[in-house]
Amino acid sequence: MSDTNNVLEIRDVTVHFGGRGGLLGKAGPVVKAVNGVNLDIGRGETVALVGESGCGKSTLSNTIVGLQPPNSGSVRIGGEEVVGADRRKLNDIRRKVQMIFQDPALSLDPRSTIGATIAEPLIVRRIAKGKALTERVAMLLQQVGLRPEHADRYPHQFSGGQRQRVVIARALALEPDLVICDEPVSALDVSVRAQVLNLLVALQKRMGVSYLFVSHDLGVVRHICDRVVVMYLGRFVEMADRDTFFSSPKHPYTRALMSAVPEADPMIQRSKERIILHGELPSPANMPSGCPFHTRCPLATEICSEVRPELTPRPDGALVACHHA
Amino acid sequence: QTKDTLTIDLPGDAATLDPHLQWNTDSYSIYRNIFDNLLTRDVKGEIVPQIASSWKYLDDKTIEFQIREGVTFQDGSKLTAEDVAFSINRIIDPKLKSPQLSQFDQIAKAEATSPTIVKMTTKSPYPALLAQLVKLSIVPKAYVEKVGDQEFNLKPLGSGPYKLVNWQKGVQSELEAYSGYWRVKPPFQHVVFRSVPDVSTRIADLKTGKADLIRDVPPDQAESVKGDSNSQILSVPTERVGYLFLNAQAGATKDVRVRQAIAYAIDSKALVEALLEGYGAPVNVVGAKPVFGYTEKVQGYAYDPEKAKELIKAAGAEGAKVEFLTSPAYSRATIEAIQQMVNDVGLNVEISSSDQATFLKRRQGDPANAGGLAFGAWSCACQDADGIIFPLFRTGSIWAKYSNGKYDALVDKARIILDQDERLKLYEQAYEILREDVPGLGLYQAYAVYGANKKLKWQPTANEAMFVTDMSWQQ
Amino acid sequence: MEMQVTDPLLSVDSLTIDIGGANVVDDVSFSVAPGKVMALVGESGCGKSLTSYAMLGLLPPAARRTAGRILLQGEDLAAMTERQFRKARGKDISIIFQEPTASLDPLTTVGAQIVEAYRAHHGASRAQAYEQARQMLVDVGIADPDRRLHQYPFELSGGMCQRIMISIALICGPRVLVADEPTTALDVTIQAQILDLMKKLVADRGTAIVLITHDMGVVADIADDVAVMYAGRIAEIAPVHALFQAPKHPYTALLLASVPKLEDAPKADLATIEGTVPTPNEFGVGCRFADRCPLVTDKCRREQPPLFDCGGGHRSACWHIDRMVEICEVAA
Amino acid sequence: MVRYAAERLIQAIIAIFGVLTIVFVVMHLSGDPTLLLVPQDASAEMIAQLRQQLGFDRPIWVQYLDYLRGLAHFDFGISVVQRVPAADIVASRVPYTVMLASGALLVAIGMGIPAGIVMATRRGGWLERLLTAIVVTGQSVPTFLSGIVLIFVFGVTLRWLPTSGSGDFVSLIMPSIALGALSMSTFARMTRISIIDELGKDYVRAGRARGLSLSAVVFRHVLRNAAIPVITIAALEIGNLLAGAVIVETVFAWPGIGQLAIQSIQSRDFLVVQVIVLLISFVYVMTSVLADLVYAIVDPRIRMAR
Amino acid sequence: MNTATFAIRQRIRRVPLSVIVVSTLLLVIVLLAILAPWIAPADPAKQNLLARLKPPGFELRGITYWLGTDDLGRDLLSRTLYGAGVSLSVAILSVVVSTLLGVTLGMVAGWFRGKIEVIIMRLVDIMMSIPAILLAVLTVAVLGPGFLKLVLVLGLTRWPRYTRVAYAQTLQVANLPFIKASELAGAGAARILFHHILPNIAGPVLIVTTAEFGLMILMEAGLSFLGLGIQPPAASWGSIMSVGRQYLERAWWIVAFPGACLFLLVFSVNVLGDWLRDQLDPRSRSR
Ligand SMILES: Nc1ncnc2c1ncn2[C@@H]1O[C@H](COP(=O)(O)OP(=O)(O)OP(=O)(O)O)[C@@H](O)[C@H]1O
Ligand SMILES: Nc1ncnc2c1ncn2[C@@H]1O[C@H](COP(=O)(O)OP(=O)(O)OP(=O)(O)O)[C@@H](O)[C@H]1O
Ligand SMILES: [Mg+2]
Ligand SMILES: [Mg+2]
Repeated sequence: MSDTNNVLEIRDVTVHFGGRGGLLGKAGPVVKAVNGVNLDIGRGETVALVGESGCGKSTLSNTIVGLQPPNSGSVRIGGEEVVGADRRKLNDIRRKVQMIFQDPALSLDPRSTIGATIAEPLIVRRIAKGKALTERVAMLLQQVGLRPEHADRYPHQFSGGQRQRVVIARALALEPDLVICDEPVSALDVSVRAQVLNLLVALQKRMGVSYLFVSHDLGVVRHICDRVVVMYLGRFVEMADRDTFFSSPKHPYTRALMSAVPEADPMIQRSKERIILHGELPSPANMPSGCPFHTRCPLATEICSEVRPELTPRPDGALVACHHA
Repeated sequence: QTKDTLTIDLPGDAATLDPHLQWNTDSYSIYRNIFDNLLTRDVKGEIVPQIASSWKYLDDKTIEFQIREGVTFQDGSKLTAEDVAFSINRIIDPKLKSPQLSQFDQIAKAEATSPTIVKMTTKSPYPALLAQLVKLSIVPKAYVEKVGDQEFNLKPLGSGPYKLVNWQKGVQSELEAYSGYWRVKPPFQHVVFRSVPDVSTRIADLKTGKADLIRDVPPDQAESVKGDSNSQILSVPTERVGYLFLNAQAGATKDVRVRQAIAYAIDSKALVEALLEGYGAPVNVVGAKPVFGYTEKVQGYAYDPEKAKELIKAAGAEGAKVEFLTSPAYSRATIEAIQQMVNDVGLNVEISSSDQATFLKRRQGDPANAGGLAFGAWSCACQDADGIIFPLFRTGSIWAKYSNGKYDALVDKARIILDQDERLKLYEQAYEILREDVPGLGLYQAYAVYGANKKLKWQPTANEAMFVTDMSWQQ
Repeated sequence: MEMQVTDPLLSVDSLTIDIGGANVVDDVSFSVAPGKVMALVGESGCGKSLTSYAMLGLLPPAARRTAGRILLQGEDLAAMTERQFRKARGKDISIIFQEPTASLDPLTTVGAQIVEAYRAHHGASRAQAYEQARQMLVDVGIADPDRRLHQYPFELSGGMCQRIMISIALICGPRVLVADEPTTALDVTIQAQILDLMKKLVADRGTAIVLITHDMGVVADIADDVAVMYAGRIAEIAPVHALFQAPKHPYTALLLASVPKLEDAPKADLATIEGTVPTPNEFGVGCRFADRCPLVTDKCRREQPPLFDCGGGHRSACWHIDRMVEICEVAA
Repeated sequence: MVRYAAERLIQAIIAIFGVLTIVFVVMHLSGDPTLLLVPQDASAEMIAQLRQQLGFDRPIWVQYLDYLRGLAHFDFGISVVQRVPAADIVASRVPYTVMLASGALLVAIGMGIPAGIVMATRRGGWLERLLTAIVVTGQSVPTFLSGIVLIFVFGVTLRWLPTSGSGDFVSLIMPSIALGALSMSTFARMTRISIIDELGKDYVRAGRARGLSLSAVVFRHVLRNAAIPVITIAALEIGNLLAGAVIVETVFAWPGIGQLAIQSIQSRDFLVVQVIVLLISFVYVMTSVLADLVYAIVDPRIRMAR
Repeated sequence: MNTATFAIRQRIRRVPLSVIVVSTLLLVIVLLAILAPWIAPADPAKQNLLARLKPPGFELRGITYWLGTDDLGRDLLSRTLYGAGVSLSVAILSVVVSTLLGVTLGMVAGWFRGKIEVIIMRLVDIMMSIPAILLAVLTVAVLGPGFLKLVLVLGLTRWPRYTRVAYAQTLQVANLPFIKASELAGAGAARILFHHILPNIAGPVLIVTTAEFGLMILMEAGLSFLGLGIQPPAASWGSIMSVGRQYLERAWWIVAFPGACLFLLVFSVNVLGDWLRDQLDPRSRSR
């Protein structure tokens, strides 16, 4: 698996929250947000990370860029270790990796104009200054469908979607090797979404950027990704090439997901069969024994509640963690 | 009807009430009503008997005191010669670490030769002895030995007209009349001394009747007290002299012409009239009328700015920088007025104000660092020139930044002879030298100014003491 | 006409909102009947959220409603006293905000915020309210509700915060629900669950929903009517089937065309609309879409098109409804 | 929790130790009390003798070690000026200081915070203008002036309140106002700003959307969010009120430790100053620990981040 | 275009009337202070013991004392004018010293945490626990009085307040996602501190600064009251007032005029501070 050409190599990353006991002595339960995941992303590859809300996607993303130290495991970006790196090292590494945050409202400095925000990476990395900088900023704004005049505005003067575009522009400013996109387009309207997706794809084609693309929108995932990883309760339950994934989803959770994707056509959508998941939704603080999905799984048998299935390769190359699929 | 409680506002609380440990005005004002002293001064300033009923010199260095009988301490025990001898020996005992030791260090020892007689020997003939003994309070031997020094300080016991009933340190001392007092019946049953540092507040207290008597009213605030229908100003000329120190050993003032110029530059009459609003009297030397040795014969410097300018020019000291040391303890207005007067004749006076401790450290330290000018208000509470010009100008004394052998000889001599006329002459000569050399310049005799309720009858004295027994209340 | 069968629960009538002298929302009218879902779609920044704030009387200080009325159950909201309005908020009309994390007080547990919403309108005891809140969390699909109730917003994932917001909006069973992108942060299974919950509200209680979303799939799933907004104005408003089958405004058509489709090649360029939305101070006198419209003519630039009625409740603000065929070609 | 407390405690001890050392050194650099104790006519030898008796002639580090040795046995020494244990002197003033500080804090917080809230929520009204005038007055009148003006107005002219005095409630009123006025202004302004900051945030709108009135949102949510800077100020002001009362205590003849401190500094009563400094730093450190705890109570993010 | 120009552009928009008024006022005060030597009708140190404590409008030998005289017969108008310069420069310098020092240390402590945080915050504890008055007295005792020493004392005693405020605010702000975003963008500590944290904590800091501005004048006044402030014959508003308080009944004008000036100054600084703060907060600006 280990290939020097990989932009990102994640090994056995585990992130737990809490448990240490707060200041006032309330020792909360341990939230096992991410549990021993492995992932490689090659140069120019786009990997989608899909999964339920709260399954640990953002936590994993934060860990990759070094904002959230993992409890254990290793994260290498371009061959360099992120975990335990000192500030300077981290700063070097971050040149190669950028992140588009999930919540645009909070990830923009309310007291900086968006021009300043987008210009920041260019300034601190000494990539451009003066007129060139202004031009770069204007170009980036245009790339994400905003206008150069917007540079002087403050985040609160934008709508949610516009803010998200600013965040994207900032992430792309450095033309990084890897961009972690934490739901980059979910706040965008379809036409802008199309623009942004086109932009992401164009950048990839031009510069060989790799993406880790967190999304709920399987339509988008199918459009943009080379590989799909499904996460459930902090673990990867399925990992496959796009075509394999969409043509033959294997994990019961994946199948439920697929069936829940709404189609942009009322006729089809309203006549669609859906796999409805029943059963209790487990929480990462109170992890069920065995397969994390067994509480809701239509295929669950006894073994599922006892033995946790590992990711195992299937003939078509997919990796699936299920006893029955 | 008699008034039961008299309330007196002082600027501060007593630091200690052990009379052998402190000599600041506030402590003294309070404990002097608790203790009797060996000797005291009358209204005219004469030294008169108190615990000692009489005394006689056996020789130049030995003096015998007859101790008054029938005096009791406030616990009822009799005051004997033993107590007197104990008091004397106590204050000169280095173990007590009394800051007053220097005033009594000429005493070699004291012993009670009978229950009513104390014999005291001094190390050398010491004419100021009696004046110093005015400051010696008599403490009860048995009690002090029983409770120890520290406890005695907190719960003092004396033979005076009032006994301490409650001392809230830093707040107030409450005294109660001692019915067994030998001399008179104390006029008020209770006396409360309160500590009120700010003079404006003291005046407000007086006006609202919260205080009956307040100490230390600056002359220019007296107006405010006078304007109140219930209050009056009580004032008295004191032995305190306001003087200007001139450094004769360093800086621009090292040149005697500069010093003389400064002396000519100062219009002390204006100071007295304008700033003291009449609560002061001009003097011609560093001393005041109630002081033994004060003389009118020595000419003062008349205000003559032109002459001053000439002298400055002659000395080549135009625009010379002169540092004027001061501390918040001294009247700011006076200092500034002097500064202006001296600047007007061509010097450049810079005021440098620091707290009292630093002021003293510099003023008493190395001449080079002692500033060119400093203001002072001196009282030795002994009404003797020896207590003023000896410590101020005698070579080697901490205050002197001046040295003149002839002068030293005169004051040294005046110290040890007992013939008063002879001494007067010596001081006259000494003052003449001081006039010539101007290491210091007498500015005015200060008045003690008190604010009092209109009904309080009291004649304050030159030594600034506050004897409650001298006061009375008029309905 | 179908629309007149029941009185609308909420109607927005020529609403105009001004920010800094520009009409950011301009002459917007629509209404929702009980048990109906009105979807509001449109480019981001076109004024959807502002419209929703206006419906609750919570416009930001910079914004002013300069014209138009909003009627809630036939009553003019502007005529209500602040007290009446406050009573109505959360109970008669409630809202799910677009940015859930920012809309929760960071220092109060989410449980307390839900309970507060409930107790603002019900004289229930704290314990009862907690029980309600718990039930609500189960309904929105949050596991381990008892623990979650005692957590702070920063301890929850984005999607959970969104569901907390949904719980707050729904706990008092509002007659009208304004949902500003309620499912953007949710995975499709949960989204389906939430949509089911909404459908249930609509079916059981006759709640009227104004749903703001970018997800055409969601619109297709749940909406009865759709209003498409562009640059502060309504471009087209129609029953959902009609809109998807035969859009009558070029913007709608292009919008629908840019949804990634199954048959598209992966990573192929998606159809987009050239240009960007004009900023409010660039709004000209003519059609605001004119600069980006393939059908543009001089008339478009000169004159603002009114909403033409095309029958069947379908209305469109375009001078060239008859030329829509051309668009379909462009989009294809 | 325990570890955090222990850590803070150790740091606090080090800090207090630092304060004591600094003050000890600087005090001794600035001279000793001998000159102030002796009668003015004392000779140089007498001064030297008393200095030696009092032990101030020894090298500073010897005196320091000596002091520390005493401190180790909780012996704070005996004041050379008053000849009583320094700790007793300070202890007798503590109740007055506590009274005055509480009074002033009551004025400051009791008036400042409500004023700040009103000023933030009623922007532009006459009430805001009135409060602004009061706040600015509090900030621009020196205490030595406000004190004496209060005395003249309420004590001398109106005779409502005693002109000076200590220990009882009526005589506490004016000093509390004089001392608290400045802090009151600080609290009012800080509260106002923090609230205005918070009012612009989304959760306020969300709170109103769920049917809360603006004032309910302010009281239930905004105040908590606005609390951090106000708490910081409170912790600062408490220390300030203890030691900063010098002038007020002087003007009102209130025998607190502020007055004692300045007198002791001026008379170079080292040991008393040291006890005061010890006390103030202790209180200060305690309030700042307390402030940290309150931050943590108010803001769960800070709590969890520890 | 760099960050600064982005930020500064559009900064000055509609300036409210009150701000214009107070800025003018402030400007006038500053101008009067600077121009005092030229416009003051008399030498502020020139005494006339015959004209002590005279009321405003008093005339003597053709000289009119517009604001009356003090206890040494000096012209109060001239003294107030000259005093403005002293008070203002004490306040400005000490505020600048303590703000620069205090805010920087506070942000550093709050951002880096760990050891440096402990050191800085304990240093703050130490400085805060030494009563300012003690430090002032001792400084004067050891170094002697003087203008620069005064500024030094005030600056040194006040910085910890800024540190505490900046520290507490930094702790709060440092957790926000936009700070993380900028960290990711590669911004170094200095940039994050001064470009992102500083503007976002500026509100409370500005409050402290404006409050401290007036306070510094008052502190100097307090030191003057204790005799340790500006050395005469130079005067500050504080020292004029501390003299005047003795003559409240006899000569109210001595405190009244510098007092009024101080009120106006503090008021102006506050209004201006609030406005500046609003300028830093784009959200409230476009209101
Ligand atoms: N407080 C404000 N000050 C100035 N302009 C604002 C403010 N709030 C919104 N705007 C502007 O108003 C327009 C409409 O904003 P609104 O939030 O309603 O958009 P939206 O349709 O909800 O977009 P999105 O789908 O991205 O959320 C935008 O151009 C935005 O820039
Ligand atoms: N700072 C934190 N402290 C405690 N728990 C946390 C913290 N951050 C996240 N969690 C928990 O970790 C789990 C994973 O959260 P994460 O934000 O990674 O989810 P996510 O997959 O990004 O979800 P979403 O799609 O809703 O954004 C959740 O249960 C969340 O509550
Ligand atoms: Mg997330
Ligand atoms: Mg929106």
